[in-house]
Amino acid sequence: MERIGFLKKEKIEEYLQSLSKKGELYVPVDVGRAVKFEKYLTGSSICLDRPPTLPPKSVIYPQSERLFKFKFKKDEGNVDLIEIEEVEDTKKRIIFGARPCDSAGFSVIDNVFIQTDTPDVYYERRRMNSFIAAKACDKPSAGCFCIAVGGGPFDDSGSDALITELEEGYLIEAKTEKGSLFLDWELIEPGDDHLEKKLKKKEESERLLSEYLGELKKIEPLDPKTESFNDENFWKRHLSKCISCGLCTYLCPTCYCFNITDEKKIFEGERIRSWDSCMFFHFTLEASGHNPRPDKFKRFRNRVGHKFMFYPEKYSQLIACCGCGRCIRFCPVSVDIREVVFELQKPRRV
Amino acid sequence: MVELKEKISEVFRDTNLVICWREGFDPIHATPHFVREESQIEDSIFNLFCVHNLCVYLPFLKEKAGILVKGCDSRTLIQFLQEGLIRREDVVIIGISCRGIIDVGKLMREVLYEAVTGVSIDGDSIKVKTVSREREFQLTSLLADKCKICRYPNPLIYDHLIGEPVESKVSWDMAYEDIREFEKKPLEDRLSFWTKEIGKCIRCYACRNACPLCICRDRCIAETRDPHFTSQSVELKEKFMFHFIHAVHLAGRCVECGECERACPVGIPVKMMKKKINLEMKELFDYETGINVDDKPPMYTFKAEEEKIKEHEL
Amino acid sequence: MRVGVFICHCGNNIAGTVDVQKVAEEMRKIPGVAYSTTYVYTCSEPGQNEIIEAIKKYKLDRVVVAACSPRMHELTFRKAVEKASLNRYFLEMANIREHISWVGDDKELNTQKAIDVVRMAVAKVMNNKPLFSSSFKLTKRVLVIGGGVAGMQAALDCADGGLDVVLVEKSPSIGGMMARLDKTFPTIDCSICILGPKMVDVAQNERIKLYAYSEIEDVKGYIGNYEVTIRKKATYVDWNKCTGCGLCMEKCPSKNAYDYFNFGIAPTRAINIPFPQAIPKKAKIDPNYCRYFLKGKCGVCAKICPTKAIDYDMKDELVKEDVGAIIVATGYSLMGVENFPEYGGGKYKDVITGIQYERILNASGPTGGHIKRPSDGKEPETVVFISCCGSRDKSVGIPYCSNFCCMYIAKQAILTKDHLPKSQSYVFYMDIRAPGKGYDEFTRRAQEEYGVRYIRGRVSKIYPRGEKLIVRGADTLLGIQVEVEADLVVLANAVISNPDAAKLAEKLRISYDTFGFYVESHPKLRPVETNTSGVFLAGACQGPKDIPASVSQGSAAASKVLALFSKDVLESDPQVSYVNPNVCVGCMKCVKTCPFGAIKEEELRDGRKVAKVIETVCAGCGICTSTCPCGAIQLQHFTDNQILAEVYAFASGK
Amino acid sequence: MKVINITKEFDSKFIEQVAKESGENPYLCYQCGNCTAGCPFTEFFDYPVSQIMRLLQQGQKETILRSKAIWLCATCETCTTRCPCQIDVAQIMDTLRVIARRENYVSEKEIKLFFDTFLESLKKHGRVFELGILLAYNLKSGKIFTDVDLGPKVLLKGKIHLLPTKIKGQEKVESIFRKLAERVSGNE
Amino acid sequence: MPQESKKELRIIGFLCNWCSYGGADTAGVSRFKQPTDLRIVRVPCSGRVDPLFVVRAFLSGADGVLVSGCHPRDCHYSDGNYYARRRLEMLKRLLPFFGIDDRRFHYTWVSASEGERWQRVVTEFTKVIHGLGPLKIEEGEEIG
Amino acid sequence: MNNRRYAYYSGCSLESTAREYNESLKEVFRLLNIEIKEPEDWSCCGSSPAHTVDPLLACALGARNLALVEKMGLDVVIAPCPSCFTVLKRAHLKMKKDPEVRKKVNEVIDEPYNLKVSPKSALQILYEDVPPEKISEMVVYEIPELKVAPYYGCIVTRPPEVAEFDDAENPISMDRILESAGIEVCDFPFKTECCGAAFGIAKKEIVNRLSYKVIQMAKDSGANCIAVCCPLCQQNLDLRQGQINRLMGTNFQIPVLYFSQLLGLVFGISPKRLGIDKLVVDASWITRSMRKAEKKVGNKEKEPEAEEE
Repeated sequence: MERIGFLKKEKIEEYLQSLSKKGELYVPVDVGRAVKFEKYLTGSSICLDRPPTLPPKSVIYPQSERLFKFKFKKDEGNVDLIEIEEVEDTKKRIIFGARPCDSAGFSVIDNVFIQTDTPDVYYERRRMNSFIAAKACDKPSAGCFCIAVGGGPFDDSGSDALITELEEGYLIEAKTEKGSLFLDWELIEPGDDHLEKKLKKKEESERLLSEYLGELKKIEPLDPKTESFNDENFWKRHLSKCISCGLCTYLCPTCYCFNITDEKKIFEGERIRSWDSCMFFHFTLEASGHNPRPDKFKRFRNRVGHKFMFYPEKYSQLIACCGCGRCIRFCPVSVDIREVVFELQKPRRV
Repeated sequence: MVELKEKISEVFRDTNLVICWREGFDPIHATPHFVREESQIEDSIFNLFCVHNLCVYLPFLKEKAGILVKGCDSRTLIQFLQEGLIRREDVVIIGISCRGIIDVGKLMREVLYEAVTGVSIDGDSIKVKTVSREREFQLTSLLADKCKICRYPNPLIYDHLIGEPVESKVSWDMAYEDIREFEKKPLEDRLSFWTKEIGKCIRCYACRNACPLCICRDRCIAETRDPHFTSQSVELKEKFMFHFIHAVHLAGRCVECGECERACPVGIPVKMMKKKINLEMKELFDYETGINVDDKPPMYTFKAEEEKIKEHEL
Repeated sequence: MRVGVFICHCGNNIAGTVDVQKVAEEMRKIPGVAYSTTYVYTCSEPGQNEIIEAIKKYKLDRVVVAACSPRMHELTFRKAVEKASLNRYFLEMANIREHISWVGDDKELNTQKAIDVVRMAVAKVMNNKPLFSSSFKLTKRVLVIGGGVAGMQAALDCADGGLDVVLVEKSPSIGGMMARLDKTFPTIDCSICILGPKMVDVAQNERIKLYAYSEIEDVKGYIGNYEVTIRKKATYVDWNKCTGCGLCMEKCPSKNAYDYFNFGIAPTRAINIPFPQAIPKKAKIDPNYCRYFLKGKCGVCAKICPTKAIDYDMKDELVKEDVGAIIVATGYSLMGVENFPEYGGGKYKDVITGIQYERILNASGPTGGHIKRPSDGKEPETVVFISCCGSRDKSVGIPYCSNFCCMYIAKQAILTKDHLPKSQSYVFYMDIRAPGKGYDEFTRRAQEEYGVRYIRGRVSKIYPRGEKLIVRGADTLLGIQVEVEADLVVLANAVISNPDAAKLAEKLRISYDTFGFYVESHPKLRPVETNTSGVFLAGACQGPKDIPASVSQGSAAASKVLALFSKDVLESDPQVSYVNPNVCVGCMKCVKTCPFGAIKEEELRDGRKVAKVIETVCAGCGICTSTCPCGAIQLQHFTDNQILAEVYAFASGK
Repeated sequence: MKVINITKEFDSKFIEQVAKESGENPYLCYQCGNCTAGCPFTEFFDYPVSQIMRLLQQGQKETILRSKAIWLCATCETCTTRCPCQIDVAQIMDTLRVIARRENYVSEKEIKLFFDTFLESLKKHGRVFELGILLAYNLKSGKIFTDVDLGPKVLLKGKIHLLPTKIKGQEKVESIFRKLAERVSGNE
Repeated sequence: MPQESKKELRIIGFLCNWCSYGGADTAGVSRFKQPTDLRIVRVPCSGRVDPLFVVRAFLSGADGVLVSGCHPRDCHYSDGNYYARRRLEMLKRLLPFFGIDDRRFHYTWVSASEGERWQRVVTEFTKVIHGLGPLKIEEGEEIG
Repeated sequence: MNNRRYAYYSGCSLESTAREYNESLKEVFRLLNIEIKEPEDWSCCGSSPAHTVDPLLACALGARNLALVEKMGLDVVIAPCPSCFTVLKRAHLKMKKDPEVRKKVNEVIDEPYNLKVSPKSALQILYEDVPPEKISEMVVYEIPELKVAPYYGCIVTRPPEVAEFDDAENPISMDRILESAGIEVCDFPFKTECCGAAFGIAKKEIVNRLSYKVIQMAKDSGANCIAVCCPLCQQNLDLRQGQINRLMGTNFQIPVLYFSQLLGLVFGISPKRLGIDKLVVDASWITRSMRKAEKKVGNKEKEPEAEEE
């Protein structure tokens, strides 16, 4: 079912315009000092030459979403009633220009929200109505390590289509049925002739990345028996510098933790779900005032544990990290999660 | 470098902990380095990428520590002392006279975030080698904005000093020209500017946690429901609320180290708001943060007769 | 939650311009409001019963009363809900009378405003927490500051009521201004004759501990538990040995010392007893004039003293006293004569102030009660009195009336005639203020019987001509300039606060007005109380006052203290701040900003340092709460969330 | 003495006008009489200053503007200096004079004439020509011999110029007069 | 106090209990008519007014915010208004930086006896806010 | 503050009837190293006639001259004549206080005035900017017979809000200046009583009666000479002393000198240059009784001793 098409560079604008008529189209846009997915508007300048600062996670899994609205009412007998108004989001969303790691991130979240007995309807509905075209990476960016966690610069898992930027245009390969959305246009020419160039590009890109990574090339899921994992001093040694902000989790394509709050006004209110971060003190704060993870060391250990130990344990050795490197690239104090995991895997020093 | 390591060793013997820098995951990223063992001293560095204000770790650190500070960072220590957040006898300060540091974010953007494999600095130029090519830049073009208007290149407080004193020709007015320029814009433009900038905020709180003076950290009211100043919704007004909390709580306390702005992943000019307040603090109370240990932060004191605060007419 | 809302008509006061039924209906729609009604006079007994019944019937757990200002009836309704077994802090009031019905004409808009305001009160009450006062013990001793007539009266009344009194007087003797007066108006009683016995009573009362020549150094603590530090100033005479024989004063060679008691009208000795009836009657050295202190030699007094009481090396001494209440009776000062250059004040010796003239008239004064003018000791024939010197004069910053000058001028004019029957007195006045009992009759007598010539107008200038002083003024009733050739001019100089009044007020944490007079809690209903509980006022430290008023206040303050001490324990107001130690980050900014010193640093078991409120000291201002960045310290009943609830409720009305 | 109907004959506009032009509040006066007591001119006045102030509070425009007192005030500032209510009484007198002149009430013609002559000279020469003023004044007032006894003393001592000094900026001074006059006629 | 139209704007006032709330009471007792837009929140002291309350009010839909306390020197708690003065002045100068007209926020001092002054403050402030119209802080394009 | 430069606005009187004030003051300034510069092309300030016609006119006439000084780049202007001083100072204060007035006035004058000048009287300069020791140092003559009544006149220190100098009721600056120059000053109660001011021409009688009071008081105070700082006072007391004698039946022969003339005399400037001969009431006895001053060696150390009983 694989289909291949080619789009000339000069046609991209026209192409995106047509695409935006099919649904809400999101493209990476340079907003000054950051690249961010925004709704495509005519004239928006799409930015494909560098990795987006924020992954497109929020398009499908918004930072805060209203689950439902509620209204307070009273019946005849002055008894309080609550009227609930469900939110049903069936909008079609198209993401153009994600990176392969970003798409892979959705697969991690899918496991939790969809591949379960009690799927999350809000996420599921959005995910099913979304179309993702990922752009393959030519060169590694600072902190990239997708190949170390099973991905790759041309990896297509989680994407409906894969785009390779060539000199004269874009090679678009549909990877799923939904992917044909990106090809069924008159603007698209047959693309088979360009396949070879693409493969060369792929090889080159993978080479550059593995050279860049050196010995960090492969990260395995952590063994639950990893000794250092429970060693407070280990975490102190490596994470004293962590300032415990939520940047790493909020920029992460695979982090999906959330919090649910009711924002109540006098006569009405809403239940909202918003991203939360395991790096925050309040994440595990219990109503009693007790907090099982009161300090940043315990919190960071949880983050590493979750991505490289607990999640793989539950989901057939799949690491909950797509190696996009954002948490390393943008960490204010340059905490390097690769280094931490690598150190954990090393035999313990005596 | 030899001098640096010698000084660190000397201080380490006294404190058993020195907070300094080492090289990070690539050549253009330095990372804070907690020296707790003699052997770690070898890794310590000071270069143009040692951007962090290490003072952020000091308040509530339960042990005596040595710390490295640039001129700008040193103001933080004075502010801490003013507010009684640290005790002078608990820190040993190694001050570094600084000619400016590199805006790493700017450099990464210049090289399109391509992975950097090497840098070499030669006089005023810097060669940056990425996985695919090599580029050369003028150092001045990559200098952090705060360094261009630095008035305190030399540490204002220290026990040990490294480097020759650096002269600054920046005046107060020059340092705040950006704010005055911004204020010339019409009110509506200012509102739409912040609507756009604050609209980008993802409330990751990196700005807050990177700020050495944001001492509430885990207890920040931007996250609590008691008091419930703001909800977790990403509505613009809630984001505004967070930034107001941040700015108001730093009134008369921000030392303009710029860590908030540097930490922000989406590039909100967070520091501008604090600079604006500092400008007013100077105007109203002739007060400048982090200069004099004996000063009192103006929001926590008062005068019965305020020379500069006039009653407002309607 | 089951909130009951009670909307008061206040007769027609509210219902006239607010549709109270509609307000009640709107409140009924609010979730959590279980009952909403209106009543004609909610504050009346049946109105209160209505609330009590409704609480029981509808199982209400919170109550909102929308009526007049809470400053009026909050306590009334708190007591009412308490009767129905609800915590009194589960009551909120919405002010729909003073803030709405009385200030807006448009019924529709008023009603909308009332709906918003009551909704805000409902929102707040839902966030209210039950609060409970705690009780604490008190020290049943009282400190009286100032040994003038007001302070003495207060001290004696307290002692009579069985309290131990600590009386602190700044000057070497008690007696204050009254001790300096010759006669009192309108009865022409001898002042010291009626005051003297009181002074002796103070001295002899076993319950009164007198610290003369002492000042308040520091005040710590709170109502019921004050710790006061008193500075006993060095007198250089051991008062335990001094018998007050006066030999030293007689022999002292330094004869030109300034006489504070006599307001410098004549010099005194460097070692002196201020006046014959002084209590304590002890000598004191003024080191500014003493030859021993100035030149290092002399020692005459030390040689002559029969009890060897002189101690040149004496130092100030600090003593501590624990008291439960404080009465401030520090009195007043007078504007100096040098403030009137147009009258030649300070330049012409025969231009003097009223109190100086009082000393000249006084038999125990420097002239032995013979009227002699200071310049040449001659008996004056023409005496001019000028009222309102500085008083009611905005140009010198004193807009107020000094209260008793009109009366003492009349008295002094009468006494002048008594002393010197040939003399003629003139009084320049703007208005004669004589509202007391027998007062106006007195000023009339001065004119009718004693022939004192009253001129309605002010004096503009005084200049000498030969031995005379030319007083040039206006007779505004005639509209002409007039001149009097005077031998002596007496200025009724303005009453001002003590120069150190502000300093003392800051130690006591009481308020003072622009003129340095202490401010009472309420000018009508709490005239001797201050805003700091446990501190009371008596006499002219609160504003110019004559003797009867000062004495009444002294007694009033004493009765307040006695009432306070009739309880064995005191209850603290639970509307104080509270620190949640789990949230406090220990930045201690609250400690620095608390005006009452009510917050201290405390170390928890885990070594964390956090702030802690001393409940009995906290006055409930909430500065700490708005200072605390993390919301750890919350002023109970006005917590962030309670105020925010009102803001959000405000916002939800459209 | 005339009975004044203080309700009908109360010119509140006049009070406002004086208050506005002088910048002083006449109601602050509580009639202490200090101004009258100190005024060196009281003996020459028909109404003492304090009564002028009272008349003003009573809105007695006619009586005030017809009074000689407002012209005989020499602005010595004694009243202003001593007023306990901090009223600039001299300023009020000045304002009353200005209003009287504007509304053609002149009870002291010589004084007005002297002022006019003075300003005329100033306008003409840019500076004041004292001999010219004296001569012009004497001519216009008809009191030809005013101070002739003093003339020789001054002239002999060489203290007074026989000819006016005219300055370069005279036109500029004149233009100030002209522009202000235009303002008035332009109803500013 | 004629109001141009019945259209009210949203004005919230934080008043200290001892002086300004009393002043507003005095105005009421004296029947000094005022525009009706203002809604009053009673606080113990102007020093209790966290500048963030003002911000929160604006961000929750207030078009104008008024804070009133005791005159300097007259604070019931002796220092509260001194702190308030500094903090509120800071805020007043900060608001326009964000594009919020500083005239929308007014802080002043009204004593319990100054009913007339309170009337003037409310009337004038309401006039100012009506002159400025509603405050609009608009959401940009929302994602998701 | 030595050797600083001031603008000097002499005013019309000092050019004519009060030229001895002008000349003597300039001599004294020269000796004390006070540099002065006259604004070119200054015009009359309008004196009292201007403000009785139109307050704006008075303000404008003053402001024009202040603007001239401003253009010279100087920030203080000395106006020796109190009448000029008052007009200039009032113009300055009014324009400072009221932007509306500032606008209106600047519209009618040729160059705008930007409030950068403070007008001061000659008395103020000599009292505030010259240390008394410096005056004492300059003294070369003493006049033992002389006893002076210091007469300030009504407006040099009043009202205090305008003058912003010395005491309004009992000024002492002239007393102190003369005392530093070794001249005996008597206690004079009428320092600020009005002499009748500008009514000399229009209301001669008033002026004569008021001036009489002043001279009589000087006499009563034991003075044999009156020191003044105002051309109008000088004129009223000196020139009209004959008229007064005739009117009041007195026989005053009290010389009325500008305080600067007295200073000049003891500083050793020739009486001629000081214009002593221009006085109407003969003052030659003063010059005759002058004698070389004994230089008091080390008089600075000699503090007046505390009064012993």
